[in-house]
Order: sequence, then C-alpha cells, then structure tokens
Amino acid sequence: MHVSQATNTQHAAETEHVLLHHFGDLEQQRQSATLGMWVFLITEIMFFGGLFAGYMIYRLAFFNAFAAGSNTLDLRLGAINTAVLIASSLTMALAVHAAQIGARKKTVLYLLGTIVLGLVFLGIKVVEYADKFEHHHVPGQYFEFQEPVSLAHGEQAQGEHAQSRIDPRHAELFFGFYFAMTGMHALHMIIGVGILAVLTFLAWRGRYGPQYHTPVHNVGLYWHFVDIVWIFLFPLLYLISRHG
Amino acid sequence: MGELMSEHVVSTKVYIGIWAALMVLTAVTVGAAFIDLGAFNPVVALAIAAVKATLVVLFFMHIYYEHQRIVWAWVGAGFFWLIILLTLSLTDYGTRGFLGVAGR
Amino acid sequence: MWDNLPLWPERAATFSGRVDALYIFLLAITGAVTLLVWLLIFYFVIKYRHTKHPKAHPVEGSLPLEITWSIVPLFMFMIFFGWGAWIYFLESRPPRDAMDVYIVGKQWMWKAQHPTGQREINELHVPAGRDVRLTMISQDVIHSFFIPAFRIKTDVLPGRYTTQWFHATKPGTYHLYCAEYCGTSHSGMIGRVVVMEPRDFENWLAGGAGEGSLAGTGQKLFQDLGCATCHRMDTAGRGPNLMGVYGKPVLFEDGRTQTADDNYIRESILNPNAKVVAGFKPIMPTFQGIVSEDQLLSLVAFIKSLQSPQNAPVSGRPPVPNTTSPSGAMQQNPGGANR
Amino acid sequence: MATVTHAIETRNYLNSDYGLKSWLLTTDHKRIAILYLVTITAFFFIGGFFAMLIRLELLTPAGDLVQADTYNKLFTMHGIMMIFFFLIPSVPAVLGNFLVPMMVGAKDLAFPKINLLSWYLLVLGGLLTLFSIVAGGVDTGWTFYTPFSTTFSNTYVTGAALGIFVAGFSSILTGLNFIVTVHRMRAPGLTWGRLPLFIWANYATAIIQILGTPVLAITIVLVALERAFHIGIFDPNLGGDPLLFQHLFWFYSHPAVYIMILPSMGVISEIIPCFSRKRIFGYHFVALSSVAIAVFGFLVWAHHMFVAGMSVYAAIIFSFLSYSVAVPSAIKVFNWTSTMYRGSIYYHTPMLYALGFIGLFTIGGVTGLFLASLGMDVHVHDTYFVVAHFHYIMVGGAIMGYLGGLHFWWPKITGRMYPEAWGKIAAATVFVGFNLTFFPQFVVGYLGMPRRYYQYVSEYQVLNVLSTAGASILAVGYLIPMIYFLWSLRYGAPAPANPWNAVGLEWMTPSPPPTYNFETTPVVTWEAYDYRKMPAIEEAPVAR
Repeated sequence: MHVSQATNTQHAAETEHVLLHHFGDLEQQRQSATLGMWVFLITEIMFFGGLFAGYMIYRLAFFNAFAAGSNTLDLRLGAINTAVLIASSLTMALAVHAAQIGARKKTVLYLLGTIVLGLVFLGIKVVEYADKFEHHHVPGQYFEFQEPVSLAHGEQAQGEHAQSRIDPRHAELFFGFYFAMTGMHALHMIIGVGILAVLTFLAWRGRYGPQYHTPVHNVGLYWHFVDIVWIFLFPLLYLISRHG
Repeated sequence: MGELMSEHVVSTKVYIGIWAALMVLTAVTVGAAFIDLGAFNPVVALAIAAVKATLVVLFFMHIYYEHQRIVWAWVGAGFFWLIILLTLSLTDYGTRGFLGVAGR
Repeated sequence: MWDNLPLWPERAATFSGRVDALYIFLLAITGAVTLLVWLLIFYFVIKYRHTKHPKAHPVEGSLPLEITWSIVPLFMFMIFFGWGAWIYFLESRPPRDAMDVYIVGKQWMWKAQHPTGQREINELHVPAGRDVRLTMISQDVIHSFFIPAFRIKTDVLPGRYTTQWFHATKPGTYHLYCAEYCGTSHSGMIGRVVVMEPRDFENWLAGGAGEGSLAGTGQKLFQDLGCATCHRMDTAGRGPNLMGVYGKPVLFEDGRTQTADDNYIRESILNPNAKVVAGFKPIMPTFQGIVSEDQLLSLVAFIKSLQSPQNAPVSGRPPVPNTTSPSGAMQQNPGGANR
Repeated sequence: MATVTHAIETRNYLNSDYGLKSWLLTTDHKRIAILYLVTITAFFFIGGFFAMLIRLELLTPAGDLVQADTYNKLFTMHGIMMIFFFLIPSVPAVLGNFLVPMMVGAKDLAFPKINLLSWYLLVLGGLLTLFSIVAGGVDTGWTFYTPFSTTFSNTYVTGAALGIFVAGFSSILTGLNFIVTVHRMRAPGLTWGRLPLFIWANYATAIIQILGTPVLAITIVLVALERAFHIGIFDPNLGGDPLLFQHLFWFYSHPAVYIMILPSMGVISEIIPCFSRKRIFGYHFVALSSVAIAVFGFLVWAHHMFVAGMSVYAAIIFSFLSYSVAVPSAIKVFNWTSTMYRGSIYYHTPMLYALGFIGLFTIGGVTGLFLASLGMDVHVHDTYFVVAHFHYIMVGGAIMGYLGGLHFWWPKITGRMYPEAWGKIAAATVFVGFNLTFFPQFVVGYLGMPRRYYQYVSEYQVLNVLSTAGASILAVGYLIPMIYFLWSLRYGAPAPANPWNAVGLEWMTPSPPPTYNFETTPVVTWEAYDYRKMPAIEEAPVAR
C-alpha cells in the first residue's frame, strides 16, 4: 500500500503538484479515487435498477404488448449501436492504457475516437427517436399503436370482427419504458461526451502521465458503465419475441 | 506491485481480445433471438448480457487486477442489492391472485 | 367526562376481539420489556452516580448475555409474527357464502351497492351475525376503507378490485373512515356503518331499492351491450358460456390458467384479448370507457350470480339467463375509446 | 508540510480565514459542517413552524384555523422539510462531517470539493422545495402516492420532487465521501476493531445512502415524467400499477428511516461510555448491529403496504423479514443499558439526551413490533398510532441523538462551553414536551383516528388537546438550546481541548481544531473507549 521511500523521492517533483494536501501519498489518493468512482457507479446501478424492476414487472404482466412494441423497434440500428458502443469502450480502454504508459498523442487520439463513436451512437439514437415521433409511438396525447401484421395471427386476422390482441395502453407502457430507459442512458452518454471533451483537452495539454492519470481512468470507468447499461438494454428492449 | 504503483497496466492485446469477444457475443445474442427457445429466450439473452457485462467489468474496468478487496465487495453489493429489489418485488407480483380472492 | 375521552375503540365484529387480544398481548410483553429497560436505566443512573461510585468497574461484555438478548427477543418476535399473520390470513379469506356489498370510492365519498339494489352514500347498512364481503374499487385515486370498530382496513385502488370481509356482532352505529390520503377533503370522506339486527336489516332492505337487484341491473346491461349475442348459455356462442364460470379456474389459449375472480371478470370486459380462453378467438371489443365502475360491478354481480341452481347465490333473486333473444344489437367499437 | 503551521497556538479552522468567500468556497470539512448546521437549523425551524400550525389546527375537531387544502400542504411540507432537509442530513452532514475525518485521524474527507458540492446541492434542493412552497405548496403528503401525485394533484409536485431529487444527490455524495474516508484515510493503527462506534454507524448509514437513494431518485424522475408526458408507469388508467410506485418509494424510504436513526445511535454510543467512564458493553455487537440494521433494513420495505392491495404471501414474507431488523436494534438498547452497569455516571446534558434517547427509542422500537405484526397493522396502519411510532423513532430517537451530540461536541466545534444548567432544563423540557405530544397519539391511533385528517370526530379531542399542549412545550424545549448556543458563541467559557476527559482522536487536538485537524498524523495504539486511565470529569466553568 505504501510506496517505497526510494520511489517517493525519485518522483517527488512530479508528485508534488498532483498530490492533494490531505492525502499521505499518491497511492492513497489513487486508491481513494478508484474506490470513490466505483461506489458512485454502484449508485448508478441502483438508479437504473428502479427502471429495470418496473420493466420486469410490466413485461411479465403484459408480455404480448411488450413483444409487439419491441418488434416495431429497428433491430439493425439497435445492433449497430451496440457495436458502436462496444467499440467506443475499446477506444476508451486504449486511451487509459496510453495514459498509463505516458503516450500523450495516443491518449488524445483514442479519447477523440471515443467521443466520435459516442456521437455516432447518439446520432443513431436521434434517428430512432425521430422514427418514433413519426409513428406516434411517443407516449402521451398523440400515442397510437397498430399491432404489426406478423403478430396478428394470420387466420384470426381474417375474421370479420378481428380485434387487436394488444391493449394499446400496454404498448404505450412499453414505449414509456423504452423512452425512460434509453433516454436516461442517452443522458448519461451526453454527460459522458461532455466530460470526455474536457478530458481530451487536458490530455492534450499534457496533464496526464504514468504518475497521474486518475481522471482518465475514472472517466473510463464511467464510460464502460454506460456501455454495460446498454448491453442489458439492447436485449431487453430490442430482442423480445423476434422469432416466428 | 511490479509497476510503479500497485496499478496494473493491461496489455492492449487483452483489450482487443475482449472487444472481439463482445462483438461475437452481440452477434450470438441477436442470432439466438430468432430461434424459438420458448421461455428460455429471455434467459439466454440475459445470460449473454451478463457475460458481456462481466467481461467489461473485469477487464475494461480493471476489476480483475484490482487490489482493493473493498472495491470487489462494493461491486458485489451493487448487484446483490439490485437482485434484492427485483426478487422481493416479485414476491408481490408473482403471488398475486394465488389466494383466489380479488385484490389479495 | 369519559364520553369525551374514550381510551379503547368499540368492539363490534369478530375480528375486533382477535386484534384486541393480540394488542393486549403485545402491550403486555413490550410494556414489560420497556419497563425493564427504564427501571434499569434509573437504577444504574442512581446507584452508580459518580459521587457515590467514583471509579467505574470495567465490564466489557458478555457473550452469553448477547446471545440471550438476541435469541429471546427473536423467539418472542416469531410469536408476534405468527399470531399477526394468522389474523391477517383470516381477514384475507372471506367465507364463500358471505353476503356481498360493492363499494365504489371516489373523491370524496363512499358509494355502497347491495345485491338487492339498494344504494347508499357514505353509509353502510349491514346485518349483525352475517359474514359480509366488500368488493371495492376506486374511480380516481387510492382510498382506504377503514372501520375502526371492526379493526379492518383495506386500500381501495383504481383499476383493480380489492376485497375485505367482516362479521359484525353488535348492532350500533360506527365510524367509517378513508384512511389513505386522497386529496382536499380526505378527512371529509367519512361515514357511518350501521349494524342492524337481521330482522331490522330485512325491513331496511325491503324499504329502499326500487331499481331491482344489482345482478338484475347487470343482466339488463349484459343484454343492452350485446354481450349475450356471443356469450350464449350453450356451447354454440362465439364467446365462452359464462354459466358457473365464477370462482373456477379458466384455461387460456397460451396454456396458462387463472381463477375467474372479480378482477379477472373486470379485466375481461375492459381488456378482453389480453387473456383469451382456450378454444376462442380474440374477437371481443373492449368496453374501456363505455361502462362505468358502477356498471362494471353490476356486470360482475350478474356473472357471479350465474351459478348452477343447487348452489344458487345467497343474495338477490337468481336470474334466469335469457338465451333466446339474440336481438341485442352488437355494439362494435373497434379500438374503443383509448382512455 | 507540517513545518509551516507552527505559528500561534490559537490558530484554528474558525479564525484561519475571514470573509464570506472563505466560508462559501471552503473545502474544510469542519467549515462545511458549520454551513450544514446553519442550513438545516433553518430548515428545522421552517418544518417546526408547519408542525405548530398542524397542532394548532387539530386543537379543535372542526377545521377552523386554516383551509383543508392549506392543512394538506402543511403536513406535506412538514414531512418533506423534516425528513429530506433536516433529519437525513442532520447527524451525518453536521456531526459526521465534522467528526469523521477527526475520528479516523485524517486531515479531511477523501473528496473535500465533493463535500462542498453536496452542501450546495442540499441548499439548491432546499431552495427548489421552498420555492414550490412559496409558489403555492404541495399537497400530496411526503409519500407522493400515485396516482394522486401524478394525475390528480394540481399543486407544485414537480418542483418539490425535483428539490428532493437534488437533495438526494447531496446525501449520496456525503455517503460516498464517508465510505472512501473510512476505508482509505484511517490513521496508522486504527483498525476496524478500534474504530469509534460513531464511525461504524455512519459507515452503515452511508451504505443505505449509496444503495437506496438512487432508487428514490429514479422513482421521482418517473413521477415527474408521468406528470409531464403521461407515460403511465404508475397510472392504472394506462395499465400501470400504483403499487409499483409504493414498492420503489419504500425501497428507499424505509431504509431512509435508518439513515435518520443510525447516526444518532452512533452518537449515543459515544456519549454513554464517556459519561459512564467505561468501555461500551459489547463493542463488536454494537458495531456489527449497525451494519446488520443497514442490510436488513432493505428487506422489509413492503411492511408499509400490508393493506395496500399487495399479495397476501408477500405481506407474510415482509412481516417475517421485518422482525429481522428488530433484533439488532434490541441488541443496541441492551448494550447501552448494560454499559452503565457499574459505571461512574455523570448527569451532563449530553448524557440526559442519551438516556432520553434510550427510553424513547425503546418505545418507538417496540411499537414498531406492533406494526410489523400483520393483524395489528391492518387496524393501526395510517392512523395516529403510526404517526406516534415514527415520531418516537425520529424525534424521540434521531433528534434527541442529534441534540445530545451537538451538546457533546459543541465545545470541540466552537471552542466554547454551553451553559450546563440551561442545557439540563432544555433536555428535561424536550423530554416532557415530547412525551406529552406523542404518547396520546398512540391512544388516539388505536381508537382509529386516521392520519392526515384536517378535521376529526369530537371524541378524539381531549387527546388531541394534550398533544397540542405537549407540542407547545416541545417547541420551547427546542428554542432554549437555539438561544444558549448562540449566546455561548460570545459569552461561553472557552472550552479546553477535552472538556469531558473523553477518549477518541477528536479530543486529542485543540478546541476548536486547527485547519488540518492534527499537527502530525496520530498513530493509534489503543482500543476504543478505553476509559480505564482517563481522569474523572471536572466541573466545567459555565461562563467567563
């Protein structure tokens, strides 16, 4: 836990300007920051957890409506976005690596790459949201829902009094969760991109190196966490009852 | 503590390997969604998501190399508490109507 | 003086005694423990005050003591739990042959409907010595139907029936409260429960009414809405035969089953195709926004009354299901009103 | 670094710098504690003002003092102010902020800037909520039950909810700071088994703040979204379930009760050994019972929903689990009481509050056993019995502990002694006033008087008059310390470093402490609460 005396003096000059007054040494400071960031991410788990709990309960109760709602989502865009976000996690991890070994240029480049991929994700999300507005799939006054043909059970649909099997109000619930969950996620992405922009600037100014790169590491943790949320959101929202 | 500090520098090869695994798992989860597995479709989807999340947590987020046991403990607590929220909510929603009395 | 300062609520139903017994038991046990703690505090504080006892004696702990005061309370807690759960379980299961009364709560009044057709506002007349089951629903926010003298209370929810029951023992007039905060006049959403001798109750029933039984109202509605066109009392209908369906398990198309309780019937009217009975097609239109909560209750009462003759409903005249008039216009409401 | 701060003996955190900016931009945990103290005292008296109006209205059965709508807003704002802006920050944010770094022998909390941020968040949240009061108030009750709060109430629900949301982040960040500080900033030799119980209690509290508060946050977001866009998650008209709101709300708000009471328990665990001059009885049991309460506290939330239309089986499970949390609470009470056995007991003001705490918390705790018992709860749920129960926990417990702690550490915080005689008078007044206010409510609750009633049937009047009379005494009891604390800042006798001859790192540094708390980082070689070698408490001078 304690840095040896020799190392301490060796890096004394470099250490002084980043060590905060109330910490004994950089190692203590770094560990505190890591622990603090993780504890913060735990709160994020519980934050999204409330949404997941509600989603789970209603999906069990109104499975057909959720499946029908899910089938209107664009699976291709969802899958592409998953790939984009995973790629951005990779660039983020590489940025942390570059900062650790003191490769300033690489750090900046990987951070920029992460920002670009994050913006691509958000752009695709905007396309998807626009589609929802177009189809009146946004919960509220103008919500409308027609059951997609594939689910309307062929022979029955031909019956003269064929009715939708789906209560549109329950489909509205699905889209309520869709917007709440992806909206919260997108909000986290936007905040993340903003922080990354500041971080890139500071990295470009040469603020981070082998001795001190805690901010890069912690922003990385945050970014990966946002990625993990999406890893769960993708199957939960896009992949309900896709077969048959 | 081979490094300057107790922090571990992970090889970029590991990162790229994890990324490839994540991409493959994404393809698998999309593919699996088109096979009718009955009640197991969501189970498979969530299991794959859990594996992906674990890979990200362990390697991208460096938990695998983390020396502070308390970080492990808190990460575990986070998921454990999420499970408390989900399962104890289900004790209500899962047993409604068992008694055959309206609203009980 | 004591009229103005009652210290114990009246006991007017079978549950009152049960709850009071548990209360007294809890008071005795916890009172004794509380008294013990208080007396020990006073005793220690006086005996070991620093002027008399200037040097503290190191006593650091005792494992046997810790185990004792963990296990003994836990044991007592299990009694509290078991006893309370037993009463709760009794309160949760109304006897099958209980007399029905339907309650609708709205901001800020209670409406009660008797199977015989009587309607009351902020009052509930019930006979002593009979089991009474309340099936309750709210038109707006959450309310709670609370009769302190009976020691019962259950929230009244929008969108879903809740049930509670009681067996009044003592004729008299008792308070009826809304116990779940429901807005401006929450404290005005009160009324009275009048428990009558069975004979007086029969007279009271004979006096009011005029509109026919609740199940009769439901039956008329069943015709008017065209339900009878498909839900025929034989096997040839496009909808399931509803005779005797209440209280029985229903098998759905997707293989799941559910007991046909009041909530199931309500859901089947408002959201018919969520659960389609095996062997039928999802063709029934929704009646969301077409029937009111009051009408829904009368439909539920009607379908409840459709029992085979040997266990005819205890209240109201058993209606003769009319299967011969297919004239009721089929009211198709494709899509219905969404809200 | 340690060489510079040699200057004068009297240099401390209070006089190290002057001016408003030196306070508003401070990162010193002790100054932030003072900021919190001032802020939550203001919130406390606002909430207390609402309480007085409530009690005055209930003096007569008829609704005659205020309008029904006003009354509904009063109890709503009383609840919101007291819970989210006073009780939850009270001990952790004031005493915890001041003491946690000192007790672990650190110069500051791990993240001083985040600490300052969390104060600003509390102020911002408080202002948002106050704004919604001024703009017209909120009438949903502090519980915000749907669909009333989402669809039917046309008051400033979103504003107040947003205020709570922001204040929630303040609470989360405080908890986060404590957790990292306790893990990473402890002085050499200060093992977990040597930590003061105040630290254990605050750590346990932080667990709840971290794991519970975010669920409240998302629930509030959903309520706001529902009000704005009708997404229907809690709206039965859209197929949503109002009980889901209750599940999510109580998942936080039940453990939140432990956020309020656990830190006060920590305070009591400090005061009782000091004024009994001996080590606490069963240190490890008291320490671990805090963590047990924090963990079990999350398994019991639906006992607020026994009559809400929940499944019978869920009710039985939650009733059973609810008793699990009562065991560690009982362990604490018995251990505190046993600590006094063969001690050498002093009757200073903090001790009086601590004794009051044990007595009142016991009553609050055992009446909780009534409420966890299903058949009982059906009758007393949402009546004044519940109101009395949680006031015994939160006022008789949490506030007594807070006041006890404030007296105990006042000399350390301000460098001044408070007047002991007045302290005793105030403590006695609070105790008497409190019991007179809330004990009759148990009786009137069992009689059946529902809570949140603006008018009530006349047979409950005598008990309500007693309660209102008690509330007046209680109000006086709270004003007296307010006055003499202010008085002591100027006229109080200068406090020595350790006026109670207490053990603990915070007493080993001058009063008030220097900015970085310790000249040199202390090295701990002793067990907690080792009073064997400590001299007796001397009679402290009252005034100059």
